[in-house]
Formats: sequence, C-alpha cells, structure tokens
Amino acid sequence: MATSSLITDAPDNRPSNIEATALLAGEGRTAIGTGLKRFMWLLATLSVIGLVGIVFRFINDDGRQEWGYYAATLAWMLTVFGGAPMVAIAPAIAKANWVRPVARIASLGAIATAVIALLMIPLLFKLPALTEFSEVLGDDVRRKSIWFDSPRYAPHFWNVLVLLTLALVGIAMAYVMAIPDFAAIRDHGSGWKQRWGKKLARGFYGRPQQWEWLKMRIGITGAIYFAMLLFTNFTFSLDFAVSLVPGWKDSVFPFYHTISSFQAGLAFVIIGVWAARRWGGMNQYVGHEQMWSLGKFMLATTLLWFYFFYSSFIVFWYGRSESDSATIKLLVSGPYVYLFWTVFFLVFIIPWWIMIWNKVRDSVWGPPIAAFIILFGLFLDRIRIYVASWSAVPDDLELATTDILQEMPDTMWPDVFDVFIMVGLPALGLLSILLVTRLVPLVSLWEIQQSRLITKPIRFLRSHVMLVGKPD
Amino acid sequence: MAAANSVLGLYDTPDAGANAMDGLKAAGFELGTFDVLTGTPYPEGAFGEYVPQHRLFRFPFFGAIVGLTLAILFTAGTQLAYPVVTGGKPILAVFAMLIIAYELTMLGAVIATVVGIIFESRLPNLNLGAYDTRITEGYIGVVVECEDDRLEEARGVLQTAGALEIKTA
Amino acid sequence: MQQRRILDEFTINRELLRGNLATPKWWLPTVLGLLVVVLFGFTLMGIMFNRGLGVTGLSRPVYWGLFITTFVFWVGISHAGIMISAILRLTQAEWRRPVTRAAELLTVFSLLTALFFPLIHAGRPWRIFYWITPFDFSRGIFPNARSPLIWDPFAIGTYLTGSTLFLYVALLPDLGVLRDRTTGWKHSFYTVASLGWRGNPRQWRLQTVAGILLSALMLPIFVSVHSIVSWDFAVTPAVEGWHSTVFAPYFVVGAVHSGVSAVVTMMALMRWLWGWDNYIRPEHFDALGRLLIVVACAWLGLTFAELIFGVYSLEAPERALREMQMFTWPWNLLFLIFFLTAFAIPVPLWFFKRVRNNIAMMFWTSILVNIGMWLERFLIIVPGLSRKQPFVFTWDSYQVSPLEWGLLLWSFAWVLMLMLLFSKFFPLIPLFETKESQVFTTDVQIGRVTMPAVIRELD
Amino acid sequence: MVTAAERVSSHKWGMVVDVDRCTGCQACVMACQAENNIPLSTEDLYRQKRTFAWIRVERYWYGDFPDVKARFIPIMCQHCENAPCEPVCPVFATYHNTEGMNVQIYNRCVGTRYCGNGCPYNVRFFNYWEPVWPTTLRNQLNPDVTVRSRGIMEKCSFCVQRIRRGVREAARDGRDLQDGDIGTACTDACPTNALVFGDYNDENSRVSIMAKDDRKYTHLDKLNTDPNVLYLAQVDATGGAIGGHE
Repeated sequence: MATSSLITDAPDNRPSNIEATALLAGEGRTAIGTGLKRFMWLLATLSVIGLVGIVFRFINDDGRQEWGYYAATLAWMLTVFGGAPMVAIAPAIAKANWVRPVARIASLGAIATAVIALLMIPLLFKLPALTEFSEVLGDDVRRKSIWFDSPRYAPHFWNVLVLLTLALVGIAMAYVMAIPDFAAIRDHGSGWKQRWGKKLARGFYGRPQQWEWLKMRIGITGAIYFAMLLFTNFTFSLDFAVSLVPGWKDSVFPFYHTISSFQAGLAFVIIGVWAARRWGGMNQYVGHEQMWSLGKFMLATTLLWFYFFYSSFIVFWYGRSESDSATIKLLVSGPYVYLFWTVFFLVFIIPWWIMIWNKVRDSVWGPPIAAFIILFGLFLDRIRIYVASWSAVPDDLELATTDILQEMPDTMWPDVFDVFIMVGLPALGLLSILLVTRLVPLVSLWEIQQSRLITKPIRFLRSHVMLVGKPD
Repeated sequence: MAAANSVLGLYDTPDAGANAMDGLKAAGFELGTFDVLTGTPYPEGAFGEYVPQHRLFRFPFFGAIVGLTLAILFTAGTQLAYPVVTGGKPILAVFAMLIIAYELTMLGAVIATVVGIIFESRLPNLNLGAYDTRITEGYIGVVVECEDDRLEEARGVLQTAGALEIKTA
Repeated sequence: MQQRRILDEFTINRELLRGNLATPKWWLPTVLGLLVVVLFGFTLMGIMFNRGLGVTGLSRPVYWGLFITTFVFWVGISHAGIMISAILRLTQAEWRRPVTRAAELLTVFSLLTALFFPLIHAGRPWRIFYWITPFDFSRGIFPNARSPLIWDPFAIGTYLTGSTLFLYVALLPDLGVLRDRTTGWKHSFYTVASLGWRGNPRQWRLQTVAGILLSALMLPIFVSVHSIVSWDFAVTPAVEGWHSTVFAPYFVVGAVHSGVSAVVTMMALMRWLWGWDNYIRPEHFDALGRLLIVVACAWLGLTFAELIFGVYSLEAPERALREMQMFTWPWNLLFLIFFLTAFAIPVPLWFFKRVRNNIAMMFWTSILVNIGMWLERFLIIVPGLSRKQPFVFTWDSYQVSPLEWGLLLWSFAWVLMLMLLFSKFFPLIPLFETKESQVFTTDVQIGRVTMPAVIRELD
Repeated sequence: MVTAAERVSSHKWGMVVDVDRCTGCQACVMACQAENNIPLSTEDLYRQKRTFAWIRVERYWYGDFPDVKARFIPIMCQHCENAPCEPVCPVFATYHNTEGMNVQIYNRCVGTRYCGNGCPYNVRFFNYWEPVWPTTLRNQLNPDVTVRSRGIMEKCSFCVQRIRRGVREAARDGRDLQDGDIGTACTDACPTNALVFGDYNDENSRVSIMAKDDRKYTHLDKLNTDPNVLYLAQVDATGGAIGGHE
C-alpha cells in the first residue's frame, strides 16, 4: 500500500518567507532588541570592570596562587562559548531538522573564543615553565606534562596557538553559515547593515554551485572545529590544571572537561532560544520543538557529567594510592568540599530531576531554568578545579620534584579583583556575541526557509502529521 | 477487550477502513466500543479512532524504588550483618554500594516497564474475539463490540462501507 | 541514493519469514557443523575441570589471560545491540529498522557467551554460586559487595535481563504474524508466545512508547556495564598498566566500536544467507560505516589519552610496561596488528563512499576491527600483569595454551549456533518495523527533484 | 573506616626484616616449605612459572663492575593494613583479622585469582594442579596445617598455627605471652636473625624497638598499603632503595 495515496494536503499556518525575511533581515529587525541595547550597555560596563580587575590583579600580585580565579573564569568561558558551536554541528550531521533555527545561536559562541584567546595571554606569564627547576636540578628535569621533552616555548606558545586556531575555525564556520543571511540583509536591510551585508555576502546570489560551496564549507569547518575543540580541551585542562598538581594523574579529565563543555554549550543555546523568544520576538520560529530536542541532549550530557566524574572518582577512591588520595582530597573532600557538593547538586541532581519530566522538557520555561542552574554550577565546578590546582602549585623545589601532593593548600577565597574578573570577563565574551547579533539575525533565515521548504503539514487519512524531506 | 458479541468487518484498503470508522461514528456508536485492527502501526488517529490513554510512565518509577530498596538491603544489610574488614575499606563502602544500587534500580525499572507494557496493552488475552488472519497481511479490520440489539446495525454499517467479509464472535 | 522499495505486507511476510516457515537447505548442515565444534569446546572444558587449570598457560603473576580477554571481548560485542537499537530509536533514524533485532539478538547471545568465561576461568564452576548469587549458602557469609567481581554479575545480569525483555516486547507483533501463518503445535506455541496480539491502536501505541521508554532505560545500563567491567582492572592500584581513570569510557567506546562492526558482519551474513536484498541495502551499510567512523575516531582519541597518561608519570615500571607492550617481541607484532586492524586499515577505507556501499568490503573490514579489538584487550590485560611493579624478580610472561585457543573457537561457534537456532523460530528482521517504515516513508516532490521523506507525528 | 587501632585486639603481629643482615642463605625458604605443607616446586612447575614460595629471597645486583654486590631482600606476604588483595575478593576468602594479619580462608576461595592480581608484591600463589608429595615425604607433612587442594589461593600466614599454639600454651601455663615465645618458621630458621617476628602492641618487643630504627622502610609505600612487615635498609650508599630494576 503506497503511502503517497493516503496523503492529502493540510493548511499551513507557519509564517511565510516574506514575513520571516522582514523580521530577520529587513525592517522588522529595528523593532526588536531595544531592551537588548540597555542590556548591552550593562555588559559593556561590566567588561570595563573586568579589565580593571585584571590590571589590579597584575599590580598587587603575590604569587601564582592569586591567579586561580582568573584561570577558572577563562576555563568556564571556554567551556560555554567553545562548546556551543557543537550544537550546530552534531545534530546537523544526523540531518536533524529541529536544529536549523538554533544553528546560528550556537555558532555565534565561537565569536567569544577569540576573546578567550586574548584574555589567556596575561595568564600565560603566570604559568610555570616546564623547565622551571632545571637550573637547579639539571636540564633534563621538567615538570610532568603532556609535552614531555618539550618543544620550545611549551606550553605557553602552543596553548595560544591552539586556542587561536579554535577561534579562527569557529568564526569561519559561523561566517560561512551566515553568508546567505548577509545576502538577505543586503537585499532587504537598510543603512549600515545593508552596507555590511553587501561586503560580507561576497556576491552570494544563491546559485546552485554557491549553495554546494556553502554546504561543503560548513561540513569541513564543522569537522575541524569538533577536532579542535577536543584538542583544546585536552591541552587547556592539562596545562592549566592537571600538570600543576604533583601526582594528579587523571587520564579521563580532558574528556570530563569536554563533556561538561557540551553540556554548557547546550545550556547556552537553550538560553539563547529563550532570549530570542523573550526579546527577539521569534516565538514563531523557535520554541517547543527546539526546547524538547535540546532538552533531551542536555539531560544526556548531565548524566554523562556524573559518569565521567564518577569514573575517575571510583578509581581514585578504590585505588587509594598516596597520590590518588591526595588528588581526591584536593578536588573533592578537602578544602573545597562544600563547593563540590554545591556543584554536584547544581550540575547533576537538580537539572536531572527537572529534565526527566516530559512535560518540563516540552515546555519553553523548563529547559532554560535547568540551563541557568547548570551554567552557574559549572562555573563553581571550574572554580573547584582550577583554583585548587593553581593554589597547589608548589613554589619550592622539594614539593615540585615529588610525585605526590605533600601539603594540602588552604581554601582560596576570591578577593574583590577576582570578583571583578569573574563578572567582567564573561560579560565581555557575551558582549562580543551580542555586538555581532546587531548585524547577524539571531535565527538563521536561510535555514528557516529551507526547513519550510522540505517540511510540510499534511493529512494522513484522518490524522494531521508533518512530512519531512530528507535531502542527502 | 474482545467481548462475546463483537462483529468484525474486513477491508482491503486503509481508506475503506477509515470510512467504516466514520460510518460507525455517524451511526452513533460511542468511541471505544469500536476499534481498528491493523498489521502495521499507522500514525495516531489515522482512522479517526479513539486514542487510548495509558499510564505506562508510572511503572518504571515504582520498579526503580523496589529495585533500590532491594539493593540497599543487599549491600548495606549484608555488610552490617558481617562486618568483615577488607583492605582498610569502610564497612559501609558507599561508593561500591552505589554501583550495585544503580544496577538493581535500573533492573527494577526495566522489569516494571515491561510488565507495564504488557498490562497496558491489555495482554495476555488469548481470546482474540472477532479476528481474521488476513489482518497481518495488510488488510484492515474494524471490530465493533455492542449489545445484540445493535449487532445488526453495526453489521449494516460495516457492510455499507464495503467490507469484503463480516465476521462475528 | 534512493534504494527504498515499495512492498506490500504480503510480500514482506513471505520474504522475511523465509527462514521460519520453510527451512533453507544450508541450515541443518551448518547447525550440525557448529554443534560439533560446540561439543568439542564443552569437552575441553570438561578436561580442564577434571585436570585443573594447569592445562591453561596461566602463570604467576599472569593470573588472568585469554579467558578474561575473551570475556571482555564478548561483553564488548554485546554493546552493539543497545547502541544501535536504542540510540537510533531515540534519534528516529529511519535506517535502523532492519538492524535493530539482529543487534539486540547479538547482545543477548554474546552476553550468554561472555558469562561462561569468568566461570570456567575460576576452574571449579560448582563453587560459582557462592560468588554470583547474592545469598548466604550455609557458609556463614554473603558475597562481598565491595568487590568489583560482585558488581559484574549485577551489571551483566541487569543488562542480560533487560535486553532479553526488550527483545521479547519488540517480538510480540511478529509473533502475532507467525501465529496467523502457522498450524499445529507451532501455531499453539506462537499463540501463547504472542499473548493474543491483535494489533489494535492501543497495542500499537504502547509498542511505540515501549520502544522509546525501554531504549531510554537501557542506554544508561549499557554504559554502566562495560564501565564496571573496566573497573575490574582500573581500580587495582597494584597493576600500573590498569590503574587508569579513562578506562571506563575507553572500554565503552571500544565496545561500541567492536559491537557495531559485529553488527555489520552479521547483516552481511543475513543478506547473503537469506537473500534479504530488499531490506538490508547498501544504504544501511553506508550509514553504519559513517557511524563507525565517528566511533572509531572517538576511540582513537581515548586510546591516545590512555597511552599518553601511561607514560605521563614517567615512572620506571610504567615505562618498562609500555616498552614491552609496544616495542618488544612478540608484543610489538601484536601491537602492530592491533593498531592496523582496529583502526589504521578499516577507518581510512570507510571514508570512501564506494567502500561503505560495498557489502563485501564492509564485511571484511568489520571482521578486521574485531580481530584488532580482541588483541586490544589482550594487550591491556597480559602485559599489565607481567610487568606489575618494580620487583623485576617476579616479572614473568604467559603462553596461551592450545586448549585456551580451542575455547576461544568454541565461543564463536556457540554464538553462531544460538543465532541460527533463533532464526529458525523467530524472524531476524522485525516485520512490523519494516511495514511501519513502508507506511511512514514516502517521496516528496520539491520542484523537479524527488527526495525521500518521512512522516513525523506532531506531539 | 575501621582501622586496626579501633578494632579490639590484644595483638598486632608483625615482622621486621633487617636487609643488612640477610646473607641470602635461603634457610627461611626451606623452613617455610617444611612448616606449611607448601607444594614442591618441581622442575615442571618452574617451567610453567607456577612455583610456590611463601617467602622468597629476591637477589638484586648493584654497583658497577668490578665491585658488583648482591642485595638480598626476603619477601613474604606483607600483611598490609590496607591490603589491595582483600577488598577485591568477591567471597571474603581473604580479609583482615583483628590481630593485624591478612588471612586466607581456603574453603571460601572460588579461584577468581583477583587477589593475585591485586597484590603488588606477588606473594599470592595459586594451586593450578592438585599438589602431590612423593610417598617418602607424606609423613613429613605438618598436621597443624591444611593441605590446599587445587583451585585455591594460598600465601604466607605468619605461621598462624604457631601463633595459636603459643597463645594457647601461655594460657595453659597461666603466664603472659613473652616476646620471643612465638617464632615463625622463617624467623626461627634464620641464622643471622635478619628476620624478627613479634607483637607491635607490646611496647618493648624486639619488633617494636626495631620499628623505631631510622633505617626502617616499607616496600612500595606509594601504594599506601601500610604493611606490617617492616624492612631495615642496608647500611651503604644505596641503602633504602626498594629493589628496583635500574
């Protein structure tokens, strides 16, 4: 029984392409985002405060321990903004249709990674050299790190390089994904937007070969970005946390870092969707379907967060060699035990309990709540990890050369400058993204149009269903 | 499900089946007394049939709780009953117990779910009532359960919708 | 790449029930042939139980050898089932439909096989009850809940029970079909087995919900099982090569790698043996190939981390261990074969669409992968044990005995035989899923191009 | 966490090995073999790498040619407080008793050999075969010690039978247990008193005194096993180093 004979047309009440174009690329956009403007001014002020914080951190700086919170903040930004573009890539590979409207929000996260790369430079001066103790202990003595017999300038130079590459690839991807929208802005926008649209559209007129070119570029940049993100998390988490703590030998940690990065990325996108509905007036384009699917994945990553945490914890707890115990004490049960339990509830228990309910995942308010909690929890998690590691860096020779963390550092509390930094730098990252959204529509126009093209509501016998085309 | 007096009309196309369903609705048989039998899952409501509600999602929670209780009894219970020290590990080794607790919880949930599925599908029920083996070959069966006085009327409706065959059980 | 055939339910029944309603010519000889090997294997076990574990090549300090390797290997294979059926079900991947049951079946039977190995490995199976059953048999003590070897029975028990039930629930509609096609004792058997399936909306609805709900429940189990198996090794601080935190995800991803490959092997066999060209199509191998590329790359990343951190601590025993594992004869040869077969040969090939769509190629590459993954487990377990700690005085090696090889062979014959027996009584490709995909997929005309389209219910 | 201290016990048995005194004469090995009914380490067993030696004398060369020296390290079960072999046993066949000893319960053992992997000192031995003694040696078997059948893990028991007998006899004679009343087979056999057995809970027992020696070290202490067998380092430049393979 051929299905096609059972299908009849049904009324389509989705917004037409003209409406979409007007709202996303044309005059419609001037209406939206006035509230956003005020918000951006706030962010700008915070960013300034953040920069002030950095300056003062430099001025009265006694020892490496002071920089833990700075490192933690950067790590969190990498976690969130670096992870977001994955949301645009992974489902696209599976040809999922729901991802189209949020692909833009996700890809924009890459903009902020460039900011991170810059902000990382001051931190590098504080990162101990691999050969820190060589002059005393002989040239062959190095800190333990993944760079072993280090190439020159490791780890500093290479970390910047890796992060910059990540940023470039990400921005390239975001740009390529936006080209058709620039074209639309060129044709429907006005004033400076139109001028920029003209510049950035690079003569895109939607010829078939241009679309082919586009699809190919998106695929390539996406694949590279994924690989780079893994590698960045690997180097960053090892150089800025693991290798600073004597005897911390935790091969799953980079992957723990990456997984939480996916989790944060999803949370970021979910909040983006919420914002696009709240301030962007895009209720017709993003909503239940996206929340539902994103929520599913966020639930999965939330479970995975616990899985990756536990798979290192149980090994340490059971193995109980001296270095194992020291590591657990430093990161979990020791100076940061309360912080740890807060993290445990904010990143795992509470979101999990919120997200297992179908009703909640199907709502437009449930996932954002969980997302906010997760993002905050992960910030505390990064503090737990990075502040602990940076305060554990041994200054004197004896400790540096041992395999085991000999003396447990005390809890490091943030001073006022740390607070400035923790508030300011993320604000700076977010600001950089929002600045771009002044020009680039928050929801990808061409993706909307394509999904409108390949899906259509139909009647199958007596039932109302959606027909979804699967282009190769 | 299958009552003593149920009548089944067999149709060769989904369209005809759907029409028969419409006919029954029009004839004033209330939803739930007539049902469509197919060899294939069709989209929900494809025949304008009565969409059944189910409470399947409650089962896993119940099962999980039972499993968790058993797990705690086994782990904590036995370790407290036989406080044998091994390798300086605590008698109540929570992180080891967690693993067993997890497994048994999931086991309970799965078993309960399967029980739930079978119960909610109103199975087992070997009495098929009015049924035709051709249904699993692509034909559509429309079965009506009603009192004897309406049996004829139902038969008529099914017939007018162009049934290949009418069966009674 | 439009390979979908339009088939009516009658044809689907006729073709997919080939193995059940009639018996293929090759079936009986093959089963008997396998039976011989299986019996041979059981004889070997008998010999071992009678003479003692001395007949194996195990030594001190290498107390675990081929048996545990094979145990891990089969548990790994078992991860195909849920991986395929659950993940693809949740992501509504249309191409999963013909694959699911075969995959779940592989899970069940490979677990049944895996269970044998720890038990025969202990050498005195009649004492096993004290170990795997959580009960105080008159010996004044319960099993030790702190031991990873107690976690294993719970994990594998849960997984086995779960996937068996999963398999059965998904089998109900097809049992209904068989009931309507058979007579005599078979008919009465299927009548009871199908629990009186009628195919009304309620039953179909629950069938669908069940698929999703059970998948969602099975996935966390599936992850936990191989993690727990890996913790048998990882929690042992005494063995430098084992005490690594990445083991849990490393084993799980490795398991998926070998498991999905095993599914590819099996699908190729099914297509060839039963001639199901309409259902198992190149596009399925193509999709599985893509999936395998992703999995294999993730696996490579984890392997990389495992090796990096192996030498990260720069401790002498660790270095000695890795040196042996990679650079000393004969391990270096094994390592080379392992790396070539598990990654270096198949994955680059899979990047070519031509290879992914060529069933013979996919068949052989998938077999390569499983050779490599078996070696991987061997290379983790044995060198780790023979280079434990700085006491060089007790470093020693392990020679696999012919008897152990025999039992390895037995395990494969055993799985295949179970599969073939199952295929005689139950359809290997889910009929109702196939029919469903006939209903839920169609072509949509956009401009001048026709593309495949699926029907999604709005909820 | 229940530590040995918290558990009520009058004794905490232990051994101190003065590596400096050990001449590598292997007398302890023979004594242990005779005392504990240990299966004969025949040529076949050597070939199969399955020999038994509850106590072994490990020999390491050190120094550069021509002045190469041998170092002898007697290794037996270290009776760790945090024994890695104990928690992994699924059937409690090995556990920590209240007298600080790591005890093996033969008739609980099902033969998973996991404890053997867990032990970093490789002092656990598995009966791959049913042990056999030539008829001439049958009457030599020690009636106080179980003869292990195949499929069983076994290891140094600190000659628990001797400990029990010592305590029993002290009780019978109604006197307190003196240090030196109880000696294990190896300590009694050692001609240079390199091996000393005693009770750490007894303040002025020889082991307690030797434990205060600054030559004291324990093997693989980075694994945090906290052994009850202490070692006194050799008095020379390379003393204290655990037997390494450098």
